[in-house]
Amino acid sequence: MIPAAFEYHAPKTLEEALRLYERHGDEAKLLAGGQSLLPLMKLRLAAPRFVIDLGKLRGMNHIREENGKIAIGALTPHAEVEHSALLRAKCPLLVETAAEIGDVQVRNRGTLGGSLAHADPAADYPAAILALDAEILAASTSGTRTIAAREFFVDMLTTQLRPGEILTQVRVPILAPKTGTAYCKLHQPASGFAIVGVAACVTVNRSGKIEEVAIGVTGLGPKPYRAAAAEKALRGKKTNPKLLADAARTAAQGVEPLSDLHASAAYRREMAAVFTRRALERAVARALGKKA
Amino acid sequence: MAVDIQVRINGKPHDSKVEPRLLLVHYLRDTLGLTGTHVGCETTLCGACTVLVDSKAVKSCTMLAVQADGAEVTTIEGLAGAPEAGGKLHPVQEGFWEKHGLQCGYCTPGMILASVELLRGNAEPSEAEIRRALAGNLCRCTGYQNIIEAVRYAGKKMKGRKR
Amino acid sequence: MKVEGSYVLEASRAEVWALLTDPNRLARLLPGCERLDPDGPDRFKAVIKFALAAISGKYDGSLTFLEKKPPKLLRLRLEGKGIPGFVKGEGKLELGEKGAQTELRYSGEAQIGGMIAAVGQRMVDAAARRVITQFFESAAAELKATSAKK
Amino acid sequence: MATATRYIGKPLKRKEDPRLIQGLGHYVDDLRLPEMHYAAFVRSPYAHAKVRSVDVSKARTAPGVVLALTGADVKGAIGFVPCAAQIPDMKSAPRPVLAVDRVRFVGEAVAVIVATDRYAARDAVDLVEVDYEPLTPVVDPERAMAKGAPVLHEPYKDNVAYRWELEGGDLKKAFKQADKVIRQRIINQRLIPMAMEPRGVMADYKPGEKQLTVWSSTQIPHLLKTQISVMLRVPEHSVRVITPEVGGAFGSKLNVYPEEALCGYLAMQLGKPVKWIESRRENFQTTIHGRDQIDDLEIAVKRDGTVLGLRCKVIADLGAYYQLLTPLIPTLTGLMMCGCYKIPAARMEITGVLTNKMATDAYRGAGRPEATYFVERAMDLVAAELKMDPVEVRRKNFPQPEEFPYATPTGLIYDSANYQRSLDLVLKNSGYTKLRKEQAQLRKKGKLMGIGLSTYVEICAMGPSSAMPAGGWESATVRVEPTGNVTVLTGSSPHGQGQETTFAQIAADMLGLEPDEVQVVHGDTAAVSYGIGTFGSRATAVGGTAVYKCLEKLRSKLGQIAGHILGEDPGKLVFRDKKILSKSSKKSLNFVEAVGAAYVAKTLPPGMEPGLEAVTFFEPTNFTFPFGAHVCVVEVDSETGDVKVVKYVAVDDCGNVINPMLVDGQIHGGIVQALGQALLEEAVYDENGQLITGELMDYAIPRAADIPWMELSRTVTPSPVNPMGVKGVGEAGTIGATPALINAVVDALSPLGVRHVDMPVKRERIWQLLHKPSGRAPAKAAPKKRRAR
Repeated sequence: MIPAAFEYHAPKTLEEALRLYERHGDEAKLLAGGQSLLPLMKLRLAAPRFVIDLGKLRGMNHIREENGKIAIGALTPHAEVEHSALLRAKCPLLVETAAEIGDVQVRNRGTLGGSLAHADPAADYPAAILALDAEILAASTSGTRTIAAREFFVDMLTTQLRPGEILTQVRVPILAPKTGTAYCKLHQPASGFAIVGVAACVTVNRSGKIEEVAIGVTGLGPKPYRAAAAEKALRGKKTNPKLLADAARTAAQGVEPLSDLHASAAYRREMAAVFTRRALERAVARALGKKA
Repeated sequence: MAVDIQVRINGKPHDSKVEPRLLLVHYLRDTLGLTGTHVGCETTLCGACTVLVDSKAVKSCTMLAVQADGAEVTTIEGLAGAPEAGGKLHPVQEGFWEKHGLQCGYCTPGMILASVELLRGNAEPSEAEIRRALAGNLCRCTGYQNIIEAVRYAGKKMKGRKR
Repeated sequence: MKVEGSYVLEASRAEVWALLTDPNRLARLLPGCERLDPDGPDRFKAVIKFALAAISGKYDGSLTFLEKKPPKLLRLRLEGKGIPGFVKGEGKLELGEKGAQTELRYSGEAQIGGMIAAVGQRMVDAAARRVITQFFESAAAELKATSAKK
Repeated sequence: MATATRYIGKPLKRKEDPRLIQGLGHYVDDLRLPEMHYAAFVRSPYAHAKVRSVDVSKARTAPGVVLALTGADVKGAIGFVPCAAQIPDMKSAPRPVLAVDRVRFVGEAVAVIVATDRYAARDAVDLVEVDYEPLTPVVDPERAMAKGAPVLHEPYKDNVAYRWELEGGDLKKAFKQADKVIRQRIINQRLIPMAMEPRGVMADYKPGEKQLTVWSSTQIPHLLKTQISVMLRVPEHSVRVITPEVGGAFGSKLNVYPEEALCGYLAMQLGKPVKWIESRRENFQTTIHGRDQIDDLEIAVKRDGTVLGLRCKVIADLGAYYQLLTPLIPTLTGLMMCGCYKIPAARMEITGVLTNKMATDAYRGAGRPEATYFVERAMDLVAAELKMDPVEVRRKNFPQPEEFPYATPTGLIYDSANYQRSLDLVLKNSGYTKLRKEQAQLRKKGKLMGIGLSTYVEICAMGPSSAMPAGGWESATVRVEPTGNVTVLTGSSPHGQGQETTFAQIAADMLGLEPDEVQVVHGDTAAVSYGIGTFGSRATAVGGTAVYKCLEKLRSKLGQIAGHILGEDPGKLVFRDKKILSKSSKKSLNFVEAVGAAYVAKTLPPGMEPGLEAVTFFEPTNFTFPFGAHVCVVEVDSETGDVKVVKYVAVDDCGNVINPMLVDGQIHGGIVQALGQALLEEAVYDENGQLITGELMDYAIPRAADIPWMELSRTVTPSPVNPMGVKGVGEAGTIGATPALINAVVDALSPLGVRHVDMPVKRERIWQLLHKPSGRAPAKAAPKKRRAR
């Protein structure tokens, strides 16, 4: 219940934060909303020597349209994503996903950047971020670089972020015409984390042909991934229930699912298929303008 | 080592020097003596410690006191001062009393504050909306049913007052 | 928790055997191993700093070779305890010849106690896999480096 | 003297609530004393180990630390953790408050730190070095019983704590006459009570007055006072226990824990107040668990559905040590094994087994949910076997209303009931016939919908002292203060049940006052006469009756005083509207005047003692037996195995009702706890004895969105056992609801040949049944029926 002592810094500018982070290296942890880090610290599974609180940084909590994309500041709480009218209209997948994270209180504090940088294997956002082919902006004292979502997640709790880099913004594309998206999730009954979470983004043309499809899967393995085999099986085909179901069955291909108290690897594998199909069905229906 | 913070709590400013690792809930309870906010777990899952920070429900066990620097915090003790309450019992408090929305009372302050946030955005929530909004608050006594009744009661009351 | 699997290394059995039984080199393979000091025959004192992003802990423990059948079989026990709890693993490594390569088959059982067992349940599986992968990747790199030197 | 019931039976708002909804109540951690010190414990990460050494030297010199003690330090000074339950030939399993040379479960304390603040105490815990020699843990109770298993408590040779048998009726005959014998193993999993407020203790010692005060979040302040006195060898009159607000308990605080004695000891050593507040992880590891039985059931049944006999072999996993009532709990299962059925012969054999886990003990229902669960499963197994409707099997076996009081073969006398009536009502309220039609329709579409029934009886109002381990009576003192307010002091120690309100309702009606004029005091051993506590659905039926009897005494005395003053026959006076009045002459005396007369003592009838205080120690003559009927409807997601409860209808009969709103609240909460057991909850130890559901992250308790709206109604069959005709309701929901849900799930899966599922019905467990029927011994008919769909 009580974290170990640490040295606290609350920089007021990103530059200051980057300098501090560079100086303290892996002895420092960044504190955004704290909904992942603080529980670990309270259990003393994490005991960083330095905590750099990003809460006083300005300009990192925003959702705005920029150069044909939507830019979301890393410090934007999940609740603001969930309730954003802009996102609801132009990137509803993120809204639907944010609404599935934790509970109201966690969504009020937890941030998009914090969640992505923590890279919990059962977090919700990564599925959507992958399905959207989002871009992740990372700043360091030597400048800012853009990381493609597909490159971002490396392993459990590990991302492409280098020592000293701070995730500053996420850019997601605006929903293309004739495109439907959906996030379907099987909750772990105690913690609410995803046993399996599937985000689907499907573009269907007037004749019912799937022009583009992207499927992000979280919870199944140590890191979130794109269900490439399923996407391949769908791309260019005319949508029908059997097609979706067959493609969904390949959702866990090449992945060795995790196993825990709540779901064995075999069950997780099966649920990946079920929830991929459900997400695809819902996304396709939305793409076709049906209620789902 | 200690950090200076300024926090408005229940409308009153507080200037304190705190150890950075001090949790907001311990700051409220141990430093300020506001013991109405309870602690029920250490994994951010029970919601007993829910308070409003800048009008948003948060779990005060998963926030450092230093993170509340510059913020406005409302605890159960200060709810009577909320705009909807006007110095009396808040409609949500009233609802919990009227509808027997509590038994042992331990989860109650957190439940009430989570409900306040819900009703400020939606005075007529459906049963499903209430259940979802209270997903972050555990109660082991009531089976939640009377809590739902309490929130509905309060919502009606708040809507009536707005008119 | 049970673990098993296999990994193919680009080296002969003799080379792999030499690597696995040399404490100085082995120390470099064990993820987070800071020290591995002899403490009796086939027994070593170990200091391991385990770090997985935010989650970290320091473990004091020991490594014991329980059985050595060069160059085919190595049974070992690794024990560690620290503030987050304790870890105890026992397993065997079987070295099989596969042409110029060596196939390492591993199987074992690990016991985890304390805080990690209580709250880290869902992470343990993935963490164990990661440690094993890191071990073999380091072994591959080490062997590559040695052969390059030759 | 007739009693007007202006308040009894009415849904009065609770007197407790204004403080609780404003954050003004005080739980243990809300209390502060000057110079408060905080204790923290060093606990074993091993399930079974020898403790070679405990080095607290680094901790002792850490900032803020004032004391660090090991098991060896306190060994001679503090007695063992007490167990009040004795079963013949039971092995002893003594538990020191701090482990000395051996630990037997994860979380067992080996050292305690006291520091000037909680952060410093927590920091110092990490500085204690303990050298453990791990021993093989014994986790599975069946393996623990086997020869050669490591033994927990030497010098014993095995881990069987006791064997206990109960038999009634002619069992041999029953099984001989049976057309069929149905067998089923039924597991009642281990549960974590998870009261919202973890345990907490604060102790203060005043050396001058030689007074030790212990504040504890407990259900039994008086018993705790006695036990602290015994454990610390302090005269009992020097110990005072206060229970402030208690944030839920459900049996988990019906106990005496090491920390309670230790905090007292530490306060005495330091001469400073010491507080310890349990963390949730500690709560999971070291506060008692519930249930954990393996029940092997044999049902002897006739072709027409008449159950002739029931035999059950129980393996009860007791954990590593005995807490207050640990060994006793499974025996309650034995007493109630026939449920609400007229089963002529029954036999139970219990084997209590010691394992490297936390002790099990009383958790809401305590032994009776286990009985109800298996007997209600039994009724459905019979129905399935004989292809009868579960309703018909139940009706067939109910005793008739006129058969009460009804004697069971297990030696109980059920006080009063009408099982037919509650069953009829629940069938009507749930639209049972229509539900069955809907089910048939849905099955045609391949949908899995199930309807589950449970008709239960429970044993409450615990209980006659002859049948209880340490007294089953309850005390009350009612005092009318000179100005006319009433103070009710009760030995019960409510913690959410609302007796401050219900007892005030009783007193107000009996004395013709308003509930606001009555203050109910409990939980302070210096203020209240010795009492037993709140558990076993006893507060109203036993504690309330004690209050009632006090009120009768006071009415009698006040009646005599008023009669004397008014010149009326005391027997013809009534108490109403703050007056004592004669119905015939219309003469009246203000209540407060009569009270004044008792204290001023100038106009008392000759020979009458002054003052207005009555004390009662009420000894019940029998238990009470509330009952009810529940219907649960579930839908099973055939792809994920997810079980959704879509409808829950309950009819409960707890006798006469003091406050219907509070009764409903108890039932709501009880049902949801039961649904929690059936759907979600399970304390899981891995093969090494690690509690891997060690936090709320892995132990799921029901959240608001996990459960349906509950439709409640009531029948009223007063109990003849006490003058108010009340029965008790605290555990009813928990006892009645688990079988309703499981019966519904089995019913949903029955087209696949499933005849039993163990709790909790986790998705994967159901999914396995749906997708790998061969793995779970399905009935022969399964494949055919599946084709038929």
